[in-house]
Amino acid sequence: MSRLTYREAARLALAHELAADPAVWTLGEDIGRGGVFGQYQGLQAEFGPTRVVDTPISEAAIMGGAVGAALLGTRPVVEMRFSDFALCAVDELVNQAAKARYMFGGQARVPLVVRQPVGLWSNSAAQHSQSLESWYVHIPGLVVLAPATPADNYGLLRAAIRSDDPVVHLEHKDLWPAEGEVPLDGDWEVPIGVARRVREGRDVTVVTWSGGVRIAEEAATLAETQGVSLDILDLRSLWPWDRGAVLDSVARTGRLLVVHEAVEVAGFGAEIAATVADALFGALKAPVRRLGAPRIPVPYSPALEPASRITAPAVAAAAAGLVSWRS
Amino acid sequence: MSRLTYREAARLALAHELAADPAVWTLGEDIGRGGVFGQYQGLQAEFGPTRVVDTPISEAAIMGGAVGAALLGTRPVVEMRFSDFALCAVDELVNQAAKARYMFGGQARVPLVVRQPVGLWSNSAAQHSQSLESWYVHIPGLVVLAPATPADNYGLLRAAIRSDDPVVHLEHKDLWPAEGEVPLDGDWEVPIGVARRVREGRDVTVVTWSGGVRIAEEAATLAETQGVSLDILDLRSLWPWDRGAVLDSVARTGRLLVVHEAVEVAGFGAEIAATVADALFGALKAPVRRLGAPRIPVPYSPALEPASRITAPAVAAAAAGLVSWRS
Amino acid sequence: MALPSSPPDAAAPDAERLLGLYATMQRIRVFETLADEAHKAGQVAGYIHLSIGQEAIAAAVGANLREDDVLTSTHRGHGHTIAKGADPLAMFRELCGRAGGTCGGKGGSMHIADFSVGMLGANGVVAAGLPIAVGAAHAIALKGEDRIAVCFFGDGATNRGPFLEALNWAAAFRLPVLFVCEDNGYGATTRTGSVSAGGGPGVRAESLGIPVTVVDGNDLAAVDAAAAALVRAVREGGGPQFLHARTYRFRGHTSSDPATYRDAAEVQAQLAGNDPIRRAAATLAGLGVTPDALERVERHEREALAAALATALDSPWPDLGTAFTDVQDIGAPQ
Amino acid sequence: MALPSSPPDAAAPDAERLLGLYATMQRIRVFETLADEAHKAGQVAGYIHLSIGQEAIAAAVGANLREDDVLTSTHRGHGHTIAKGADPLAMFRELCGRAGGTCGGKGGSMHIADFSVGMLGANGVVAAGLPIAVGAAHAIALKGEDRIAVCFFGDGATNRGPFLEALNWAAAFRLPVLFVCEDNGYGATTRTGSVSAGGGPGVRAESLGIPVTVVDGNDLAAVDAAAAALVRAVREGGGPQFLHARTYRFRGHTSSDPATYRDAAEVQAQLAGNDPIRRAAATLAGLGVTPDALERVERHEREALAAALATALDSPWPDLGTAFTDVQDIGAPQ
Ligand SMILES: Cc1ncc(C[n+]2csc(CCOP(=O)(O)OP(=O)(O)O)c2C)c(N)n1
Ligand SMILES: Cc1ncc(C[n+]2csc(CCOP(=O)(O)OP(=O)(O)O)c2C)c(N)n1
Ligand SMILES: [Mg+2]
Ligand SMILES: [Mg+2]
Repeated sequence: MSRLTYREAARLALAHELAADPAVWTLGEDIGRGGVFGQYQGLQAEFGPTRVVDTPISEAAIMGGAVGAALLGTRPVVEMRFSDFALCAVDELVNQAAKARYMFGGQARVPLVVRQPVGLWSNSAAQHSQSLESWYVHIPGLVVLAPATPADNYGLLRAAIRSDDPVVHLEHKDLWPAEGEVPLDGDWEVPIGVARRVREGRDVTVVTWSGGVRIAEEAATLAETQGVSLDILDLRSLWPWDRGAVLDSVARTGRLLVVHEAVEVAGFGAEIAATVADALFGALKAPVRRLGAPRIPVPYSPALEPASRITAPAVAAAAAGLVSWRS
Repeated sequence: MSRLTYREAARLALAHELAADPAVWTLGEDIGRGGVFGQYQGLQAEFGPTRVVDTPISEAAIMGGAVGAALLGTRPVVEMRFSDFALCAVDELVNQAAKARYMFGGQARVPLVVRQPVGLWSNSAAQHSQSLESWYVHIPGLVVLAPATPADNYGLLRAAIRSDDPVVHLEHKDLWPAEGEVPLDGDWEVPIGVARRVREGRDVTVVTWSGGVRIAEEAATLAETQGVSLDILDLRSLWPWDRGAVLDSVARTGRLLVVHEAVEVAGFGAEIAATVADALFGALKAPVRRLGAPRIPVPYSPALEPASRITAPAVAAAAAGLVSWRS
Repeated sequence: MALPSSPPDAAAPDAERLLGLYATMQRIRVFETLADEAHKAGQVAGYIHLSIGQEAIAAAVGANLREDDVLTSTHRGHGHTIAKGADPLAMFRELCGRAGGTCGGKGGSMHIADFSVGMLGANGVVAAGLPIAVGAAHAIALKGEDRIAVCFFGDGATNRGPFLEALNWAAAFRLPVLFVCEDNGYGATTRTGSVSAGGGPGVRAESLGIPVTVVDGNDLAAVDAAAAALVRAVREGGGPQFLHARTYRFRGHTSSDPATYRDAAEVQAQLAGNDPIRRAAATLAGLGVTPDALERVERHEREALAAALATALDSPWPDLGTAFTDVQDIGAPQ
Repeated sequence: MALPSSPPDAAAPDAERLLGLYATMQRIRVFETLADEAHKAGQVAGYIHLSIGQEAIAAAVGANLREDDVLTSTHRGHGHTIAKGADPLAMFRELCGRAGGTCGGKGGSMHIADFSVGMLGANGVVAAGLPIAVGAAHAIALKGEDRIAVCFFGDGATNRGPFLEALNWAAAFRLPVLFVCEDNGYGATTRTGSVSAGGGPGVRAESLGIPVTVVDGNDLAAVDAAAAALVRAVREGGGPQFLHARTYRFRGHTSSDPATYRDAAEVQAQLAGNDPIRRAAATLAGLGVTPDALERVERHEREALAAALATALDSPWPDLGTAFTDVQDIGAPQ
């Protein structure tokens, strides 16, 4: 166990895979200088410029090139800088990476990882703040991960790099400096598809991920003071997602609140809510509720940005609303 | 009233707007020759090559150019040929068209329509068959339409062209030859955001759109023979969607099945299901169910493609399952 | 793919070698003619795009590649696939959507691929193969192999952004990739020249630092000689090369397109004077190959491919369960 | 934007005109210096990208435009916005996220825009402004107006696909658009030359059929003369033009970047000998403008802008309700 930041954990995960497997390489803009968030610091010095590759500003070629390189058996780890810029490479990710194995009848695999820093951070406004996980969950062929802790970023990034499937790895920009214990021993990784129980509680299950986890934890403290006890699950993996763990918890609490930073309308929370409301119909004490961002682009001004944020008080209030729910 | 195909209705809608408003123009690959599906037939001859513009194969420039042209007060109608190719222009649609008005504080509008033919058609396989409506519904700033009939394609396309918002207009490729009555009088249009009741029924509300409507109608006939009566709503407009009409119907039937051709996981059906299960909690006789495609790319072979299709028997069976539902 | 014993020479073509390439051209033409008929008869579904009239490029480039070289193709990919050495029976099965197709029936014509011979896939998205080929070349360079990647694309594709990004990338990293622009003058129904500015594909490639060779793409020996030189240069580590091959598509854009947007005289002139197969036959005749020998080649392909198509049409459909396999390992559909 | 009475001439620059452009450069420099300080003081949020060292290009191009001409900009857009005539107070308010900002505080530095003077927006996505400018020019052509569109972008942007698509489009349709490449040699921390192949932005533009003018972008009179000629050519209907302006960014990529990846000697040499403001001052001195006159210009800008920033910081925050407006008319959020 070592105490590391989310950033350092990700850096080490990649370093360890680069060291372990010569087929692994990484590419993106400015990563030789450490990447925008320092998450590549020192890797080029350690592994050389042919395995830690500074690219032109060519998102389509970065992603499309990674597809070709993956088809030939290498394992590229692609950096998109901000998830928003991945929108310059959607054909390459969705029409090519996600579908190649299937269209070609299983003749080849596309073992690539695309890292997309997501979320609200530092008032970066509408083109640098998006969380589009629900898009990727909707696309057959893709695995979608969204770690919330240093340990999970370490363990899931390693698992992603070792996976033979194309993986969309969503790291939250606000979490880079967050600290936590990380088991660095040997080949430890986090299994994809398994949720993490953040906190045990009686009254309301809160399902969340990424930047939502800290907010849910804060909300739990607030809710506790009102006598409401939250059972928090961090999905970590959005596709596949841990249906079993969610249903178990909701079967116990009878109430579910899904919390995410992405826009609520057609967000991934809708999938979870629809699934649970169906599977536990008749066994619920209150409707399944969702809490996500309003359907607005993220505004810049510090006075306006809060409109796009989910907050602990709002989560606590929504949970309390479920406990006191009467039709 | 005239009897027209879905294709001809769309052609006339655009022709009427081109005639009515000199700010309207249309651009895309090969539209001078009528477009891939003949939906532009004769328009270049009628309105000239500067208003019906054949473009290079440059989806990013088509979409990005339309944004600039819209900012200057023209009303471009953009053709993407297949919705799949719109994935080559996602930054332009999502980061630029959808956000410009907001980011610039309302200084300008982006009155463009992007036409994206969607859906399974003629065994066109994984890169020519996608329905990604849930993506666009998730993006603030966009209006999303998906007409199922000639009248709606006519009336919604006119409304879309007249709207000052960027509109994603999804036309189903299998419907081009479908016929129906279309009111061509004057300025008639279909109001955006209002669902169409396709069929009245007692037992199960079926909410669907686009290619799903015909399947639901067939399913209604099948279900009738089993004594199950379907109340079918064609949403037509996916953002905004007619929450009121859906809730009214489900309040009456007590049961809801959402049917769409897109992949079920994280499809737009999840949003509707989650909303209704929440709003009518306690008033439902059975869980809200969804029926969409499995999470696989669309396969080519006529022997395999059915795996990706929703069918009338499956819809009827799902509806019957809701009627006989016991926890 | 048999490798030539000696490098080809356009000025003094070798009859035996050329006859081999001629056979490949015939195989492509016959394959596509049969595929077209099968499509019209409803035995092949989806879209099919025929390269009839353009066979010399695929045949000659393919003949200069090793089996472990790789290539990416376009929507018009049958010729590239055949020239790279794929089995026409497996290809017909793919087009007919049958079990045993190169992609198990999941891809069809537009996604045909045969990784066993290095054919990394046709593509339904114009220009999408360019970055993929460059990425494959990047992997080859990383691994220090002496294989090369070849990237086929049309003139229309040079107006899409990935063309610039891929070529710049290949040149900036000096990757072992040969770009082959099959310039048939049209992108679907639009004359490419009417929507393209500047001096054309070659000038664009040069501006991105890639040496360009222009060739009459319907002159088999000329393409062969050019391809030989360029493949050698690429394999020797000199970085990317660009072959601009002028050609003409004799058929419509898809098998269902009557191509009425082209001037009848233009089409007639091409059919009459610029058929790469007839031009190669004339060259071969000049080198002393008898009409009989040419006829034998053609007959052999006709018989073999007709048999292959018949076998394909007799082949079982894939099991519906296979629609759910090979999506992904983790989180696969039930 | 005051229009020049007579076209500028690089060989014989007009002191009065140049002094006006000098004032614009000072306004940009002072604006950004204050913005930088305010950012470091936490009064400006988000990212800010400074164009300090590059002011001559914005000032000279802007001075050759009419108010009804339009332009698209980049992440580094303050200079373009000021040069096009935007009110610095409204700009400061925008950077400070206050009510009365050009975008009501919704955009910030990276999305600054002022449609009232034809400034169609900075952009957070590299190269995204290129097709938008071309589309604006297309609209101008459609409407038969004699305005023009100007498109600023960096050297790094020439490696993105939309560069090719936009330039080809502009040339193919002969649109009234002036492309201005501000070539500061870097894309963020990466030397653009290390990831770019071929002869550079101008060669690429030429390959797409667009005439290119190369200019020392830190020579105010030279940029002014070049811009005057190119704006005239574009306005006269000759189709697109391309100005390749070499320059240098004196600061880091963002206001928080110490730019240690650049050689100290390189930076020193640029600071010492290539400051466009000091070079312009020297030119003006040679034309007989007194140090005092120059000093007055600078002082005026300092005072005016310091006052503007203070006013901006005194301005109210926007009402939270405005976060929900101007999303869309139909289906707007509650
Ligand atoms: C991104 C994208 N845009 C449009 C299409 C539709 N389309 C398919 S082939 C084609 C023409 C391509 O022209 P070219 O590259 O010259 O190849 P050719 O068909 O002439 O072989 C077009 C426009 C597509 N498949 N992908
Ligand atoms: C599509 C995209 N990729 C990457 C980035 C991150 N980014 C912002 S500015 C920049 C460098 C741009 O270089 P250049 O075009 O030369 O402009 P300069 O910053 O030098 O003015 C990069 C990589 C982005 N904003 N958009
Ligand atoms: Mg072509
Ligand atoms: Mg630069």
